[in-house]
Formats: sequence, structure tokens, C-alpha cells
Amino acid sequence: MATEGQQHPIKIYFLIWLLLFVLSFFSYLVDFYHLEGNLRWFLIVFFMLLKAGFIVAIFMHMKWERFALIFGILTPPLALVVLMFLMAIESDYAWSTRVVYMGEDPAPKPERPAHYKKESEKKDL
Amino acid sequence: MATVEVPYQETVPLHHPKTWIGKYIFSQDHKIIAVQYGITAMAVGLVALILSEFMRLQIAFPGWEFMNFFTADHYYQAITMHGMIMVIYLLTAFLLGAFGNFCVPLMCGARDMVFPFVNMLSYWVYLLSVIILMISYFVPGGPTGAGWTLYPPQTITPGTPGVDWGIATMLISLAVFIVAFTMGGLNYITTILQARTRGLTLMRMPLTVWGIFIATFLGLIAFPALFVSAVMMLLDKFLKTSFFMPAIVSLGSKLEYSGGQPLLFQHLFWFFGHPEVYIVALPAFGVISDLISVHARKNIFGYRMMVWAIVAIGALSLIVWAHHMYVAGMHPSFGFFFATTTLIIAVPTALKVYNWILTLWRANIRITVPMLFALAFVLTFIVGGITGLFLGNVIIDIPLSDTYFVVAHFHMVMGVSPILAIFGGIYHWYPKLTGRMLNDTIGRIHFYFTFIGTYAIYFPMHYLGFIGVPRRYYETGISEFYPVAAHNLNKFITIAALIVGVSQILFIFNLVHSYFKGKKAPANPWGANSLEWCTPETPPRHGNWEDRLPTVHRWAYDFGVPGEEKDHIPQTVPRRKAS
Amino acid sequence: MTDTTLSTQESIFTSTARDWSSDMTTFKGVPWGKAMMWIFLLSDTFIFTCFLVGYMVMRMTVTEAWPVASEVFALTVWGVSVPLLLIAIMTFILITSSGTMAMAVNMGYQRRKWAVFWLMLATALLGASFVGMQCYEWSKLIIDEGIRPWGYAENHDLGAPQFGSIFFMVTGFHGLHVSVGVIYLITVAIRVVRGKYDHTNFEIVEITGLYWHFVDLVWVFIFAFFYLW
Amino acid sequence: MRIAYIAVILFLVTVGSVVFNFTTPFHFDAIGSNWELIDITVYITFIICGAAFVVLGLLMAWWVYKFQYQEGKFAEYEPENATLESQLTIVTTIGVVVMLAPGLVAWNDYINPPSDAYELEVYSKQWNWMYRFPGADGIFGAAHNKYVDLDNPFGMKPGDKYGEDDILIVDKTVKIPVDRPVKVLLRSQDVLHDFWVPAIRAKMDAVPGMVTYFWFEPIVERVYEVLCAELCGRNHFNMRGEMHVVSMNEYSTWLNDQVTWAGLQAGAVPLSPEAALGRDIANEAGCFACHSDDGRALDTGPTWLDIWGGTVELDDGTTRVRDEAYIVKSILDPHAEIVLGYTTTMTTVELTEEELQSILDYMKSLKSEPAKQETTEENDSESTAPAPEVDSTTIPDEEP
Ligand code: HEA
Ligand code: HEA
Ligand code: HEC
Ligand code: CUA
Ligand SMILES: [Cu+2]
Repeated sequence: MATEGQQHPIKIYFLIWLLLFVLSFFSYLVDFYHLEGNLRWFLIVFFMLLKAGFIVAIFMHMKWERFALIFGILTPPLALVVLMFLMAIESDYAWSTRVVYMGEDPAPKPERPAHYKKESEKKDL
Repeated sequence: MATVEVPYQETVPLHHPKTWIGKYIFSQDHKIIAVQYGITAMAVGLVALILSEFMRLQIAFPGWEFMNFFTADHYYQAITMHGMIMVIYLLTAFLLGAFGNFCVPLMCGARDMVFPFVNMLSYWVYLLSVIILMISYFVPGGPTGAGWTLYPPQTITPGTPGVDWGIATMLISLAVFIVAFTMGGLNYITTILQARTRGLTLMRMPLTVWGIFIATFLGLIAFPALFVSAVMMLLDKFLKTSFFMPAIVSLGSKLEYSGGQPLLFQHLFWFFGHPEVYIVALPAFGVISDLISVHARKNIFGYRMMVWAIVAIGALSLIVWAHHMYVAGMHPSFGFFFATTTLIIAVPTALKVYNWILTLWRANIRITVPMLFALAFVLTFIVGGITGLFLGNVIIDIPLSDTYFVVAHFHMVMGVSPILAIFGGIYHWYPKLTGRMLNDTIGRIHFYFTFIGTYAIYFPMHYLGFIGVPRRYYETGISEFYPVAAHNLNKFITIAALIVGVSQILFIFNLVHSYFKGKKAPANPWGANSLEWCTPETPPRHGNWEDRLPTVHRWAYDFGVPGEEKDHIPQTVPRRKAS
Repeated sequence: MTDTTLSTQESIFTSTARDWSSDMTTFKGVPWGKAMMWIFLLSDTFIFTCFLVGYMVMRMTVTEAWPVASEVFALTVWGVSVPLLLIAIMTFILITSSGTMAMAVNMGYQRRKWAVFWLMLATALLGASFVGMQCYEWSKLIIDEGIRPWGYAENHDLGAPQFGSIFFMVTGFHGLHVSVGVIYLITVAIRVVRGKYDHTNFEIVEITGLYWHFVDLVWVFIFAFFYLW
Repeated sequence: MRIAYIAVILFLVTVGSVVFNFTTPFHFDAIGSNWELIDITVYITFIICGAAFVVLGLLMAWWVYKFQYQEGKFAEYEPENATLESQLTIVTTIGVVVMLAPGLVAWNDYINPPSDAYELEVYSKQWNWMYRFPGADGIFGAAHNKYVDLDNPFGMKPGDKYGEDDILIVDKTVKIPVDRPVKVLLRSQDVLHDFWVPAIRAKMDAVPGMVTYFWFEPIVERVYEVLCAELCGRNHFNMRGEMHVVSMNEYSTWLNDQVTWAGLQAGAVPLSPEAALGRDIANEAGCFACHSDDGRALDTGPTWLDIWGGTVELDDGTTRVRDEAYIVKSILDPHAEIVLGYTTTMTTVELTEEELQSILDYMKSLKSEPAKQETTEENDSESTAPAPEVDSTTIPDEEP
């Protein structure tokens, strides 16, 4: 069996393929409907992780690998989680010193890009 | 029961070249590549050694006319190149490139690395990185003088020597080195995991291979952080991006940066940097374990614990990085986390030390040259390790950080111990590699000079740290914290360093001389058990094993088994049927 | 049962423990090249994550405004500004290419060489068009929006200068991976039809596939963090 | 049995290290702050680690000596000893906990300054130190490197109301009162630096782009040398400062002489260290019993404000240029020339050459109209323009 490598019903590939499109479309909609705040945050990460999971599990066949490999590949990135988590805390801290001591604006308003300006101008006319 | 049949046993496609160049230059034989790595690393290490002697002369005799050419710029360029070469281009390259290449296939009973061509490329790319690094000395402005830690903004602001091109060659060379390392490292890991010979389970592997295995793995996941920070720094320098660069007024003029975060670099650097120190420590641990066991004619004590300690150290080393940043102004609460994880690492490391020493108990110790180096390693590592405990405890690090205490710590634990392990390993494996013994007397003299000499250099240096002498000072000048006695101590240290440096000539002489004139080595001069001593020929041919791969029946430490005739039983000897 | 055969019905813990403590190979049934590719991808994960951590730190520490992604990356089609249109198409293309790659792997294990060849070629072409679109996107950002790696062209200040730098750097690095992947795919595809792998199991196709899917995987994260945030 | 030299060497090295430790004069400098907890933690660590070192070192020497090779002898075959190993693990863990616990307690103190601590900002640049006190309101005005220019060495944010009373010390010397906890905020103009006084034990890097801090309470009145402990370029080793821990009184008088940001904008020039010394000497010599230095007209003697330069009318009706010679003469021989409207009440005071020179320096600094005239015009036009993008002006560097 294993001599034939990773052989799986083609159906499942098509299913995942389709799911990836659907999920990408959903995350696109999140932006299109201008969802904001925690909901946006949650949805984006949710769709992202789902897609990533499908790619790794099905397309990269991780699902069918023996756990020895899965374990070997998936545990080391835990270190990255620690890094990410700590960096998030620290960045916030650094940012707060900039606001408190350096007089930086805590909530600056973004400028609109050039073509966007043109658009709105057009509409105003 | 459904079973899976393991696919056909893969074999290394051995490429037997006909020409001399193909055999010895663009060779795909792991042993030749090991030698190439070793020679290059030693050559570049020699450069670093000479730099260190100049540094020492400057520190001890600041006003001396002979040293007049050695300006502050030169000094900072020297420490940077010295530190970087020693850590990356000498130690990492030697322990993994040379020992890794030599030991892994032989000790795993493989014919070669799994992808010999990639392995060869790895060396040539490494050589390229060394050349780029050396070009530093010929570009306008010279090499960078930012310290081996390359902390921004300093690395790319005008107040630092070598900001024009030196920093670029340094960063590019590092990136190239990482590519080389990745190619080699993937090979070592895959060979260890997938190409062991029959009967060789992971728990029967010699500790050397374990050390190299975990170190390489650490390298593969730690070097990316350095790679990323090097890329970002290059962009900061040449494209004027502001990743690490906040708004800065440098020497009176405003630079066109804003909003960057210098601490990000430090985190990335040490996310790489701390694992890196274990990358150079773990193979050394492994080598020492084997040397002690073989030459003490006794099994290594607590093998299982030794393996788990290596794994635990490797895993923990990924989450202690910010102990280098206690005074860097990071988030204050991180101190608790990192001090705790750092000191936790001390426990598995301490166990390793205990086990080495316990191996000596009721052993039958042959005081050979490799054994001398191994014993010295243990002592210097204890000193370096416990000074690490001082530094790891965050509050003690506050007064000691950036003083000579730190310099003493890392030289003891990195500049002396793994160097001793390398020497020990060379004395141990040279016979297998060349078929000749190294000269014993020269070896002993070299050992005593090196061990006592380096101890004399670094032990007193801790105390300079206590009185507050900061590191990276071109000269201290007249200062109240710096008594005359300290100046004298510095002179003493420098003289010791000169003696140690010169005594290395003995070693080089020994290497060259014995290659041609040394005693012919028997196949297994030390009476060791691991597979490399079981090759049909000494030195082993390309492909290592004639027509059949060896079969392993036992661990590598069956020394002094009661009831046996000989005090050592090679791994290939089948076990007696349990009666 | 020799020690080269092993059970698939044990609990994952026993089987893992057995695999790791067995001799010869740790990853049972995994060819050398595939094991190597997995480990390489693990290493590459660290590279990309470090880049993304850099991005996170930049966004969290800068005090200047961060440009709004959906405005910057909007595309004007027939006078209507559609947010993220180009990116949506690029995502679509990359996912499609992942699909064709998966099929190629499947065909490989059926030893249908020409199917493998055409599917891999299709994957490569999709990949190449992805790179092409990225070039277009970059030039649009640089020429129309005045975004530069070091900040902005004159009169185009949108806020934090890190916006452009981190964007060009990360997408550039990803684009480089895609380009390398395209070359890799084409090479392997040609070698497959030439019969270079006939003596093997065609796991090379799977190995190439691993790499390609990984590139797609990275894009999933880039899409979420750079365009939707 | 052959002597194993290495056993002897291991023994000597171990014992020698201990002897060195006890005989060397190199230990922590006498502590000058409240951080004796650090010293205690170091002490505990020393004992535990030292004991481990001695025990392990001696064991190794002894065993190497004892178990030397004998032909035909077999070593004891003992692959594992679970009990021993777990005992060792436990002992080591206990050792680690004993070292770590006081360390973490101390760290908790270290990162939480007491609420009554006053604040001092250390502003570092290649290769010099400057200091800022928050002034009367106790709050620092916002400051950012992007505002730094010739007239704004600290980068004070324009228009910040908290900034006006901030006291700026453009000098490498700072004075702080003894027995008062101080929270040191660190800011950097260019690269990483590290404000460090060995006897205080505490230190922290200054990081451009953010503000870092540490705190301590000086307990000894003394002059300390400030070092830079983080590599900051080619002159790192020369980046020295001075921190005087002084009585509250001395601190207040010293602080009163420093200029505020408002003052600096109005053109006041901070006292140079030489001038400050001169003022101290004059104070001790009692000059201020009769003279003022701020323009107040005392009956007893003429004010020293604007004493340097210009002319003076003498009581013999002549007019005299007030050059150095005149002033020196007036001090050393006060009755030679008498200023119009005064009498010969001035007494002669014993002054050394240097003391006299310092006083002259001080007098030079007493100007009601600061010597900035040449630059004002330029600055006025600049201040109305938006902050220059790339500033080509160069702040003259004090260092060689
Ligand atoms: C091979 C390299 C190597 C190794 C193995 C280590 C090992 C350790 N290091 Fe070291 N370190 C460096 C290389 C290394 N280090 C380098 C290069 C730097 C400086 C970089 C720079 O700034 O330029 C540095 C700097 C450094 C710092 C930062 C100092 C500063 O800049 O302020 C710290 C702080 O925590 C630290 C801690 C430790 C600890 C706790 C260990 C532990 O792993 C040690 C564990 C060992 C033991 C504990 C000894 C054995 C045990 C016993 C003898 C039993 C007794 C023990 C107990 C009772 C617990 N090291
Ligand atoms: C492996 C690492 C290693 C090694 C071996 C050494 C070896 C030496 N180092 Fe090194 N050193 C560093 C790593 C190392 N150093 C690092 C990382 C820094 C920090 C840089 C920075 O601050 O940025 C540093 C900094 C540093 C300083 C501090 C400079 C400062 O802060 O101002 C000093 C000062 O005395 C010093 C001295 C020496 C001396 C005298 C030697 C030796 O000469 C000691 C004796 C040497 C030997 C026992 C033999 C060594 C063998 C070889 C090098 C192999 C050569 C090949 C052959 C013999 C064939 N070093
Ligand atoms: C007892 C009062 C008194 C003391 C104390 C005193 N002075 Fe005077 N000083 C005077 C008077 C009165 C004059 C004006 C008459 C004169 O020129 O002598 C004067 C004049 C001077 C002048 C010339 C002023 C001018 O405008 O030309 C100088 C300079 C001077 N004093 C310096 C000093 C110094 C320095 C000290 C301290 C070491 C000092 N004085 C202490 C009373 C005093
Ligand atoms: Cu400032 Cu070093
Ligand atoms: Cu470390």
C-alpha cells in the first residue's frame, strides 16, 4: 500500500479545492461589507486558519502521514507562538511609551490614497 | 492486522569521480567535505585568534607605541570580526560542518549523506560566505565595528566604523552562510532520521550524533530569525526603510528614518542567538560524552538521561532568548519569564555534568590526550555554566551585564569548552581520518598550554567584571573604578593569551607533521565501540562500507561488560542469547 | 512481521513512540527527499513567521497612521473602485494552481507521466501569471500611489513609512518563492516525461507539490494580514 | 601507580580558583544605593555555585587519580542509576529555586519604582549625557527626537504645556539628592547607550524610539563616574558623565541655577560647570553678602550682572573699561579703584589662581542679554517655517 505513496480519492481534492474558493470568497466579503472590530478580526483569522489547515492536511497529505512526522513538524512552531505572543505584548508597551512620553498621537487618521481621492472628488461633483 | 511495508531501502547514489579534482576538491565524499570544512574553519579561526591578540595587546598596553596604528575604529572592527568569526565561521562550521560531516554517516552506518551533491554545495557556499566576510577587510571603510551582536541603530549610523560597506559584506556573508548551513543541515537531519543502518535505533546512537542532530535542528529553526533580521537590516541600510530605525539625530544631523523599533532586531537576533550558543555547545557535549566514555573504559553514566537532557536543552533554548536583553529596556515583566526559563535549563545541563563526572567513578581511566581535553572541558564548562547562572538570574545580570563578567562567562563556556572539545575530537578521530596517530608528546604539551593558559585568561576576568570594567572599551583611561591592580591583571591576562596563542603552532605542526610522519594507526586505536571504528578500512574509502552495511546489535557504550573477554564490545557484535 | 513492517492500528501514541524508537527510518514510508522537504519547509516557516512578526511589531509600534488596505489596493474597473479585486484574482489563481498540483501528485502515483507533465505545466503557468500580476500590482503601487519601500513619493504621504517597506519585502519574498517554484516545477515536469524518475515511485512529484502548496499556504497568511487587516 | 598529572592540575585549579576568590581585591565596589538585595542574591548564588564547583572539581580530580588505567581491570558496568539521578535532579532544582527566588523578588522591586520617587530623565547621544528634570509641575513635557535642532537640544515638543518648566541640563554632570528614590527615564538621540554607575548596581539601556527606566535610591553622598555600558560607536569608551549625590540643600541651590525650557527659549544660557564652580567659590568666600548676580542693586556693592565688558564710572570721575585686568585688580586689590557711589568696604579675600579663574568664568556668564544675537535672526525665520525635512545643520560636538 505505502509503496504506492499518497494515493487518495480524487473527489476529496475537488472538495477541498472548492472549499478553498468558498472560504477565500468569504474572507473577501468580510472586507467588502466593511465589518469592523473584533468580528472582523475573528472572521479573518478563522477563515485563514481553516484554509491553512485544509491545505496542510489534504493537499500536503499531512492527514495521512504517520503521527511521528506530524508531531515532528508541528511542535517546533510552538516556539514561534511564544515569540509572537511576547512581541505583541512588547510592541504595545513600546507604543505606549511613545504616546505617553513622546507626545505621539494615539489615534491618527489615515490619509486616503490618491486614486481614492479622485474617486470621491468625482462623486462630489 | 494491517501492516505497512516500508518502501524499498534507498541507497545513496555514490558518484565516484576519476580525476584528482573530482576526488579531493569537488568531492561529494562526506569525509573530504569534512576536512574541507575543518581546514577552512581553522584558517578563518586563526584570523580571529590573531585579532584577539591585537585586542588583548591594546587592552593591556593602551599607550604602547607599537600599538599606535590600532585605533579605536580598528579595535571595534577587531572585536566584531573576532566574535562573529569565532561563533559562526569557526565553531558552528567546525562542529557541524566538520564533525557533523565526518561523524554522522560513519556513526549511523550510512554510505554517505543522503544527498551528497547538496552536501558538497553546502561547503562551497560556506567557503563563499567566508570569502565575502574576508572581503570586509578590503572594502572602503573596512569591516563593520558594530559588535558581533550588530545592534541597530548603531550598525548603520555614521558614528560606527565600517558603516559604508563593511556592514553589507557582514550581513550578506551571514545570509550566504545560512544558505550553506541549511543545505548541510537538512542533509545531517535526514541522514540521521532516515538513513541509519539496520539495528541502529535512536536510543542506540552515540551521543555525538545526538548532539549534532539536535544542534542542527536548532540551527535550521533558529538561523531563519538571523536571516530575516539580516535582510531587514540590509534594507534599512540601503533602501532606507525604517524597520529598526526610529527618528534619529546622528552626530547633529537628522537621518531620514522614523518609527522603527530597534528592540525588534534584538529579539530576532537573540531568538537566533541563544539557540546558537547551544548549537555550538550540544555537539561539544556529545563529543565529550563519547570521549569520556571511551577513554574511561566505562559506559556513559545515564545514557537515557543524557539524551533527554540534550532534547530538553534544545527545546528550552528556544524560549530563553531574552536573557540577553535584561538591560535592553524590553518589557519589564519579561524578566520573570526569562529568568525562570533560563534557570530551568541549568537543571538538564547540570545533569549532564554530573553524568560525565559519575562516568569517571570506578572507571578504568586511560589518560590519553583526548581524555585530557575532555576532563578540562568538564571543568571549564562548570565554571562557565555557573557564571551563566549568575547572569541568568535577572537581578544579578543588572550589575554584571556588559561587563567583563559576561566576556569571561562566554569565553569559558564557548571560547574554551567547545574549543577543547574540538581539539579532543581531532585527537580522537584523526587516526581514523588519516590513518596516522597524532604525536602524543606534542599533544600533551599543547593541552597543558591551552588548558592552563585559557583558564588563566578567563578566570580572573570575571573579577574585572565585578569591579565594573565594561566590555567593548578600547581603553579605560584613568578612572576611579579601575584600580592599578586591574591594569596589572590585564597585563597578566594578555601575556597568558599570547602564550596560548603561540602554543597553537604546536597543534598545527602536529596536524601537518603527523599526516606525513605519524605512527600508522590501527583500525581501532582507542578500543572504541561506535561504528566509525568498524569500517573495513582505515581511513574509510568512499562509501565507507565495502559491500554490506554494518548491522548494529547494541548501544555504543558496552565497556567493561562483566563476563566478557575484552573490555569493549563494538556495536556490530551480536548479543549473546539470553541464557 | 519484521521490523520493517509496522502496524497502522495502534494508538497514535504507541505508533509514534515505536516509529521514533525504531531503526533505519523514523518517518516510516517517507522517502529521503520528502523528509528533507518537510524539514526545509519547517525552516522556511520560521523565516516567514519572523517576517510576519516583524510586520506585527511595525504595525503595533508605529504612531503614524497605517494606510487602509482596502483603499490602497482597490482597483478601478469601469470607473468603479472595487476593493482588492486584483488580490482576489491572484488568490483565485494560486488556489487553482494548488488544485492542479494536487492532481499532478495523484497522477504521479498512477504513473501517468504525460498527465503529470501537463498538470505541472499548468501549475507553473498559473504560478507565472501570479508573479506577473504581482509585478502589475507593484508597479501600480509604485507609480500611481507613490508608495516606496522607504516611505512615499512626494505628495503621496499616507502615514507610516513602514507600510510600503514591509509590504514590498514580504510579498517580494513570497514572489521569489513562487518564481523559484515555477522553475522547479518546469524542471521536474520535463524530467518526469524524460523518464528520469521511472525507477522511483514518482514521489518527486509529491515533493515538488509540498513546496508548491507551502507557497500557497504562505499566501493565505499574507492575504489575511496584509490585505484584509 | 603512575601519577596522573591531570588529577593534580584539576585539584590545583579548583583550589587555586577558591584561593583567588578570597585573596583578590576585585569585588563589588562598596554599594551606594538601596540595592543591597542584589548583593545578597549574588552572595547566595556565590555560595551555592561555589560549593557545586568545589565539590565537582575535587571529585573529578580525586576520581581521575583513583581510577587510573590498570591493564586487565574492568570498569564497573552501571548504565543507569535512577535513584541517584532523580536525587541529583531534586538537589539541583532546590539549588536553582533558592537562587531564583530572591532574584525574582528583587526584580519585582526593580521594575516597580516607589510612588514617592521623583523623576529624572537621562538623554544620551553620541557621546555625551544630558539630563532633564520635570520642573515645578512634576510632569515631563513630551519630547521626541524629531523636534531636535540647535535651539532645542532635547527635542521638546513645541506647545506642550508641561514642557515649559522642565529643567534642562546640557551638561554631563548631574546632581541628585541623597536618600531620595529616583526614577531614571532614559531616552536616546541616536543609538543605544546605557547609563551606568557601578556602585549603584542598577542600569538600563537607552533605546531610541522608546523610553526605558530604572530606579534607585542613593545612600552615600559621593561623586560617581557615569559610564556608558552599551557599545555606541567609536567613542563608546569615552562616553563618561558625572553623578553627584549631594545633600538636599546643595541639590536645590544647584537646581535653581539651571535653566528651564522656557528660559532656554527666551535665551538664557545654562551655567557651564566652570562657572558653576566659580559661583560656589564666590558663595563660600562671602561675595554675595555684598554683591548680587541677578541685577538687584544692593547698597553694599555693585551687582555682578553684566560686569564683564562695557565700562564703569569710578568715583574719581574717570571712566574705565571693565576688562579682565580691571576686574582682577578689583578683586585682589579692592581699594585701588572704587566704583562711583560705593566706598571702600570691600575686603580682600585669599583666592588661589584657580579659584580666581573660576570666579572670572562665572562673571563672564552673567549676561542679561545672552550672547545669541548672531543666530536669532536666522532662527526667527526658521521657527515660522515648518520643521525642516532634512536638517543639514550640525550641532557642534563637544567631544574631540
Ligand atoms: C556555548 C555557549 C554558551 C553556553 C552553553 C551558555 C550557557 C548559559 N548561558 Fe551564556 N552566553 C554565551 C554563550 C553560552 N552561554 C554567549 C556567547 C553570551 C554573550 C553574547 C554577547 O552578549 O556577546 C552569553 C551571555 C549570557 C547571558 C547574557 C549576559 C548579558 O549580556 O548580560 C546570560 C544571561 O542569562 C547567559 C546565561 C547562560 C546560562 C544560564 C547558561 C546555562 O546553559 C549554563 C548551564 C550550566 C551549568 C548550570 C553548569 C553545570 C552545572 C553544575 C556545575 C551544577 C551546579 C548547578 C546548580 C547548583 C544549579 N549567558
Ligand atoms: C568561540 C568563540 C571565541 C573564542 C575561541 C575566543 C577566543 C579569544 N577571545 Fe574572544 N570573543 C568572542 C568569542 C570568542 N573568543 C565573542 C563572541 C566576543 C564578543 C565580541 C563582541 O563584543 O562583539 C569576544 C570578545 C573578546 C574580548 C572582549 C573585547 C571587548 O569587549 O572589548 C576579548 C578581550 O580580551 C577577547 C579575547 C579573546 C582571546 C584572548 C581569545 C583566545 O585567543 C583565547 C585562546 C585561544 C585558544 C585557546 C585557541 C582558540 C583556537 C582557535 C581559534 C582555533 C584556531 C585554529 C587552529 C589552532 C588551527 N574576546
Ligand atoms: C564687605 C562687602 C564686600 C565683599 C564681601 C566683597 N565685595 Fe566686591 N565690592 C564691594 C564694594 C563696596 C565695591 C565697590 C567699590 C570697589 O570698586 O571697590 C566692590 C567692587 C568689586 C568689583 C568691581 C566691581 C565693578 O563693578 O567694577 C569686583 C570685581 C568685586 N568687588 C569682586 C568681589 C569678589 C570676587 C568678592 C569675594 C571674594 C567680593 N567682591 C567681596 C564690596 C564687597
Ligand atoms: Cu554611549 Cu556607549
Ligand atoms: Cu543565551
